[in-house]
Amino acid sequence: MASESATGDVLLRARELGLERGGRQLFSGIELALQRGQLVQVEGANGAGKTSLLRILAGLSRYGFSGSVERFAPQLFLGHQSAVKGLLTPRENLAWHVAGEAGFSPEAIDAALAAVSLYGYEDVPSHALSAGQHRRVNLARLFLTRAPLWLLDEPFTAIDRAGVAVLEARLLAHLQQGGGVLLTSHQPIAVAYPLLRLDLATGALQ
Amino acid sequence: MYFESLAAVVQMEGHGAFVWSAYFITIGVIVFMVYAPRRREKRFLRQLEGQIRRSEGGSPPGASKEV
Amino acid sequence: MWTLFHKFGSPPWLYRLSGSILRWLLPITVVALVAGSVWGLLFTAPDFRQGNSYRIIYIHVPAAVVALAGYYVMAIAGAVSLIWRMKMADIAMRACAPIGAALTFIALVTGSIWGKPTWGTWWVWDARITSMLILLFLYLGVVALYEAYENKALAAKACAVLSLVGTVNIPIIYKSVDWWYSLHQPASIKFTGGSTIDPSMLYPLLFMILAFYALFTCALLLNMRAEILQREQRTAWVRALAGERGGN
Amino acid sequence: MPASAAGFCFRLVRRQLVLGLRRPVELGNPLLFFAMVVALFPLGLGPAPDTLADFAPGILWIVALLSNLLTSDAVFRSDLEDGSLEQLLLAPQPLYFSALAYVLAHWLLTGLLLGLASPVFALMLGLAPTAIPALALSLLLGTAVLSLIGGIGGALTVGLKRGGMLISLLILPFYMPVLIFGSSAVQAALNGNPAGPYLAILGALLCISIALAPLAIAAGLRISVDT
Repeated sequence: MASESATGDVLLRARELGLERGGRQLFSGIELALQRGQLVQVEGANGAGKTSLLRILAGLSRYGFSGSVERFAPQLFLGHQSAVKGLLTPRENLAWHVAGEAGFSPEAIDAALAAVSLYGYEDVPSHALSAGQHRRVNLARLFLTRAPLWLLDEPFTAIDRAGVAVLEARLLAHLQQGGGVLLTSHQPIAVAYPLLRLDLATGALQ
Repeated sequence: MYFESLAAVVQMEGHGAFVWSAYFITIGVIVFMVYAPRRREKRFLRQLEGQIRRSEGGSPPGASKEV
Repeated sequence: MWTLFHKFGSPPWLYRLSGSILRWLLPITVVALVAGSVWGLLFTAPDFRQGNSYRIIYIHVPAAVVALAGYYVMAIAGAVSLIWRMKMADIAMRACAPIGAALTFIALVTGSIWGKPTWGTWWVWDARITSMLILLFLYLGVVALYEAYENKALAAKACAVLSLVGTVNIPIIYKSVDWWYSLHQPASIKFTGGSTIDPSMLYPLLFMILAFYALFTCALLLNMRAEILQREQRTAWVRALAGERGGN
Repeated sequence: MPASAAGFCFRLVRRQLVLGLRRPVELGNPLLFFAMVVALFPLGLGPAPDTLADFAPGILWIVALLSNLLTSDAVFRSDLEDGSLEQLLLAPQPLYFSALAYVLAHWLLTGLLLGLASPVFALMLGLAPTAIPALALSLLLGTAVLSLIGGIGGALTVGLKRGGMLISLLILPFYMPVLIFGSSAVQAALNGNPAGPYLAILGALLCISIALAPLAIAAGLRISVDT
């Protein structure tokens, strides 16, 4: 069983990851095998390279790091920027999203927007929305995606308490359906689920 | 040798100014091409050497301590 | 083969190798350039139509030939850097651009000086001169792009892409400029074609082309050495080197 | 689960077109630029109709080239700034086709409009009516090549804060063959010669650009996002 889970259930594998920026070794020797149903939080001080690590894992940073990254499943990456176009409505932003997932049904999009409490904002041009609402349009993708591998960079920033609870519920559902989540967060995560911590300074996963 | 005197070489039947200026400009550019990276390398090594000395915390021999 | 490839990826090895190559190549290059120039300037007969001004050919043509070849060297280094992510290829590519620009500049200036007694004007929109001018722009574009990036590793990748685009485009640009010139040519002046050149003029010319290739190699290695040191300034071997030099 | 490459491209083109059409003023900017620069030439060269008509093929082509150049900087910039570009790079579909979709949308919003509007400007400069079809056709074909080449410049400089001037230095040399053959097509039509061969060469340039430019754009985008 153990060997089976090590081969078939790994969503993301990183070996010997190291990164040097401006003559400073941000991290080194990071070993990671994110499996289905695992929730991993990347921990480290400000400037420890959490965002850099996520961008390397997602495949956005291709140069300048050492080690290797393999992804075995479709991924969903949420970065600092919301990727929301001001000229498009929230509904259009999701329907024509550039991340390349198959088209979502209008009902699914409306349900996702309602889940992030943007009910009634579906057809408002996004430039009329606040920055927090832009973030929530972006987070609505979590309710639409079928990608098992989630890489989330500070998903709870600029989200109110009720919103955070909804997101945590969504994370839990995703994990229980066999998804894997790797995230960074300043806030403590209140999910009734085993949480693994990846310490960037030591490279230890516990 | 084609030319008969040094003056003829300089003159080149009226084309001397063009030929020689072309050659001198070329020499100038080539000297710069070779000299510039060497200077860059030397200057960098000197700079790095000073930086190493500084980081080792040594004070110049025989100099009074500066604040 | 692979061990050699890996060795080229090793900065200290390349630094030492380039040092020992330069020790003999640089003097040879200087001697060859002087000898070739003296040969061309003093020991050949003048062109029967252009007189002595044609002697500029011994620097103009070699500079142009090597400048063009240099672009391809740069693009090959760029391709190696993109495909195998070799750091030394980055450095070689970066080093090619200013050298190529300098050689193109020589070709343009000498061509212009040559034009004055031959055509009576400093600048003619002749196909070759126009092509050289475009080549200068291409080189300067690479330099400008490199300088605009703060992250020098990414700068090298961006320049590699640009120089590869350039290699695809250079033949097209040359052909189209050539064609454009033949369309608008005033039909009064023709360059002496390569095939009709007299052997007594051809041999010094070929010799000078070789000398310019050697010059290109020397300048490339010198630029690479300076760049290697800056890129590797935190490594022990560079610091040891600095200590050695500073002590002397 | 991911959308098919063709469907995704279609979606991208549609998205870019909607984004362009929702800002009609910006859509008109290249045309306005074209009109203004065309108006500069009579002021600089003198209003003599003969002189203007002689220079018209060159003027129209150079102005088209410049107006295309000025828009290339923006092809990917807003997408980089709001994070859409990194999502695009993570899409499982080949980036080659996505890049092509962006360029196609850019051409539809700039080159196509310019080609269609060019007869008006040609008349303003007194270009003989016989040359106008060749002008419009050569602009339609040529601006597509310009958009592809401009896309390369846009992709390589999008990560830089001051890309505007740099992009012209990078890609203007690559524009030159298009300029040569484009203006020659108009000139040929003006002299009563067939413009077909020149248009065919522009078509060949377009084919080469379609095959190769998206590769360079894709590589450039990956470099620009990697910071």
